[in-house]
Amino acid sequence: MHIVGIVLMLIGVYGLITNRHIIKMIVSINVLEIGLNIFIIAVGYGENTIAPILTKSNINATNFADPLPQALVLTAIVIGVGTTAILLAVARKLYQQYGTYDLTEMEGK
Amino acid sequence: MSLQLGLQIALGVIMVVIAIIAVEAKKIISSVIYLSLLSLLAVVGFVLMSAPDVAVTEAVIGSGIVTFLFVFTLIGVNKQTAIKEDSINDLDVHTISPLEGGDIK
Amino acid sequence: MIRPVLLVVLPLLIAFLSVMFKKQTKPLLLIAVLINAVVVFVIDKGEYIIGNHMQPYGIVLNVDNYSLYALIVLNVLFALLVLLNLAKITKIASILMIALGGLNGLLMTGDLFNLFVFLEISAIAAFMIVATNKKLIHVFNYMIIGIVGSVMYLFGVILLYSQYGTLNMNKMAELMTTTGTPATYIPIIMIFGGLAVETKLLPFNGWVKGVLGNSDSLVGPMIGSIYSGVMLIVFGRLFTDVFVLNDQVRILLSVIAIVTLIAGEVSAFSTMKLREILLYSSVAQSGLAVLLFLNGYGSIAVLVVFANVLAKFILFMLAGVMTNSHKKSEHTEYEHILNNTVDNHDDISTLAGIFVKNPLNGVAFSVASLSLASLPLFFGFFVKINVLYSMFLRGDYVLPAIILATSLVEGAYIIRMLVVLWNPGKEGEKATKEAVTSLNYEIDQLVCMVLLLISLSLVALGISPDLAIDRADEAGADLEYNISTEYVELEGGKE
Amino acid sequence: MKKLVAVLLVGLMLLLLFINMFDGSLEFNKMDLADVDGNYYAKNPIVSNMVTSVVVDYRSFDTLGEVTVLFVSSLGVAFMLGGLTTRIKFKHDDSFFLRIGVKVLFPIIVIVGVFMFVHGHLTPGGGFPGGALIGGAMLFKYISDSKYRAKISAFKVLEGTMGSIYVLLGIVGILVGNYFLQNILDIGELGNLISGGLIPIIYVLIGLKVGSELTGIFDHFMNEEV
Repeated sequence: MHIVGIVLMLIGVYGLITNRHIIKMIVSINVLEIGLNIFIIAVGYGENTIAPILTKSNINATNFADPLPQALVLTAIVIGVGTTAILLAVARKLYQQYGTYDLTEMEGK
Repeated sequence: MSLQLGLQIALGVIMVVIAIIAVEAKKIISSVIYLSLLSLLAVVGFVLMSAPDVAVTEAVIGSGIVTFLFVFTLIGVNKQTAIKEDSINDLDVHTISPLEGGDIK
Repeated sequence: MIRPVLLVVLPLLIAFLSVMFKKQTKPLLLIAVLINAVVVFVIDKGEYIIGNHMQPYGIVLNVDNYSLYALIVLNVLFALLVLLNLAKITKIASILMIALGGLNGLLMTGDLFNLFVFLEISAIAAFMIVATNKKLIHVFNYMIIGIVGSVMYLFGVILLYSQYGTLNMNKMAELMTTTGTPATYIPIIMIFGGLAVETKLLPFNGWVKGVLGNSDSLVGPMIGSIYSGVMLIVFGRLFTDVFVLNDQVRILLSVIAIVTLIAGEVSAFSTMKLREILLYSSVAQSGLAVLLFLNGYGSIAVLVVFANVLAKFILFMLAGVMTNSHKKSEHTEYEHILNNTVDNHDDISTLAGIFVKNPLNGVAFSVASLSLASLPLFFGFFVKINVLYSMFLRGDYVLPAIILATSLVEGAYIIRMLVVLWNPGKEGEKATKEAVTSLNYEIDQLVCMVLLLISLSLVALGISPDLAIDRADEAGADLEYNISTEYVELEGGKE
Repeated sequence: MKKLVAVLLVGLMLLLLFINMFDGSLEFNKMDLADVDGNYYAKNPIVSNMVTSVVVDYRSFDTLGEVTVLFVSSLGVAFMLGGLTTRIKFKHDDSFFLRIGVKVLFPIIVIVGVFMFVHGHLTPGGGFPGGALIGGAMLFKYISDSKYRAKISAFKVLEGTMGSIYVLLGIVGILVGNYFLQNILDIGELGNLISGGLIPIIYVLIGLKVGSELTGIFDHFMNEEV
């Protein structure tokens, strides 16, 4: 799954480079962030690890998945939502001002 | 544990394909829908990688709230274009001051 | 009882409260800013653990000389900026409080992921502060590049975690021995790319022209001097204290810094717009500071950053005020409307001779820019001398050659700018009446006096720089990879 | 043309990645759990959900920063879209079934959200998904009837109090326990509801704060400029 994460990040970067449409660029940034989150979890995942929740049955198990990257991804997801909300608010204001979603047209005006 | 590995590989391939479609889609609506589908597949990926906490968060926030934000930005837009077509003496997007004349620098 | 963590937490607490009392956000902002400006002088150095968990497992804030002096400069300048622009701050008072908390957190944190979170807080706050000047395309570009930068930074941190197993800076510094194999130098390049956005290095400073190009007297000093100073100090902390760079990696990153330095100076020389000169010169100064940090001249780089922050604070504040000046003629209100829609007077030629009308601002502006051009008798001169001196000591002649060439170019465009602003018209004669521009701007006396005071401090530091140099020496001592130890203190060189 | 360049660039990066991956110089989880920092968190958890003990107790400063990020983004959205006042009118008018359906679903979703952040330290999920669920429930109310306006000022007060209580808990940690954000209450026996000292309390605060912030963001996104 490391490879999937990195490939998703590359697709996100590719989307950012080729698209001039604002909403498409925001979609590419979300793809980039989803790819990064999957890569972070893949770093903390061993071969046959189990969920890091202690229950009566696995009280003394040892093959837990690494809880640290999962805590980081929790924060990264919510930061992603925060930035996406602001990006979309700016995109909406840009549309009100320029009447189009295309960056090249906007720069022309 | 080849089932686990097999599932992950299959999921990975589907996610890469969905991501390419999301970035390349012509219409914005389909690109947003594919993004929320990708987010859903990410939830399945997190569950496979034994990260239930992250899966729940990504499910509620990733496919729930992010999709809503995109859809409502687009709905706000379609309404606006509808208004512009049917109103006749439509002022341009930002008001022109008397001194500036017609052309926009 | 006064803990450094309060510097981060008090502004956040007051910001959370300010949401409830909608009308009193501005006084709350004032309280938060003044508390921080006072508290910063009473905190004491040391490593502060958060939440009673031992060092590598809990988050730690290390406040040593290096970050303490940066904190003092940050909080004082932030308080000054807010006080000078109080009338302009209407809707973003809470966001400014969060920015203050985020910037303080950036300087103090000792944990790589915590640095990412504070990087994100200050970046989003910066997006909103910049969004006040209504040119949203540039804000959007700034956001996209900022978010991509912080994603690269997080990717680098996670790669480091997968190689070294820790997020704590001190433990990482011990574990990291070489960056030879790809597994070790790729994270360094990623983190360099992540920080390059805010420190305006070449591949990622596309946003600088748009954002600082039309900044007013609040956004300019905030992004141009305070944010860039904090980010350079954070860059220095990471790349000298925590990471160990191999020679190839060091050369590669130094090349990027050198290219930024040269590109910044050349493009500043080629433009005639006031704010563009300033923003390109600040890009060049960031390139210089990064170059010094990378090659181990830690304490000299701190001097360069400090001089740059002070000078840019004055320059961007005055540039913001000067560029939306308007004719003092009868139909000022139409002029004013026109002024808002059309790009305001940024070209030097339209502002020619404006200092003849308000000499006090002219003095402050000229002192700051001459210190930037590192002419003798100003603080910049001693910074440049020490840069060259410590490089010659190490027998390094390539870098000084580049730095001397770029400072020649820098001196040229600064002198040219000052001549046009002070004494337009033909060479040698006094500026004739019609050559001087008819534009003028209102600036209240307090701002004028404070800027004059800061510029006088630049002159005072120029005459007796030992105060600043001792502080920079102590700050540099905290950095692990720091070779510059001897300094030129008195006018006549070493005593 | 630009697409071709971009595809080439991405392809080159992928090629580099595979070369490094397969000659072993860039494997990602070189260190197994034993010698990674995460192992300490797994070995001595504070609550039965290790991720929660990391998020809220070991690295609680990150979560404070995290809550500030959401706070700034809701402030930013209010700052950007503040001017809009009237609700977006959909093309279709309110459907009867949706309104009744929401009347039934709303309490259930809120209860699930509250359950999620109250049991954050026992079961997966915590303050963030729980708060987002409450925000989602409010979203249903917005969708179901177009004249609905949530009492934004009440949510703002809730958001402000939750955030400041969280910070005050941190400062109390300094006064009582000599460290910022220290878990001063006793941990209690692993696994039952009242365990983990401050952790459940902090997660409830975060849940309510995230819920009210997201409602504020939804409210601004539902408006439009007429």
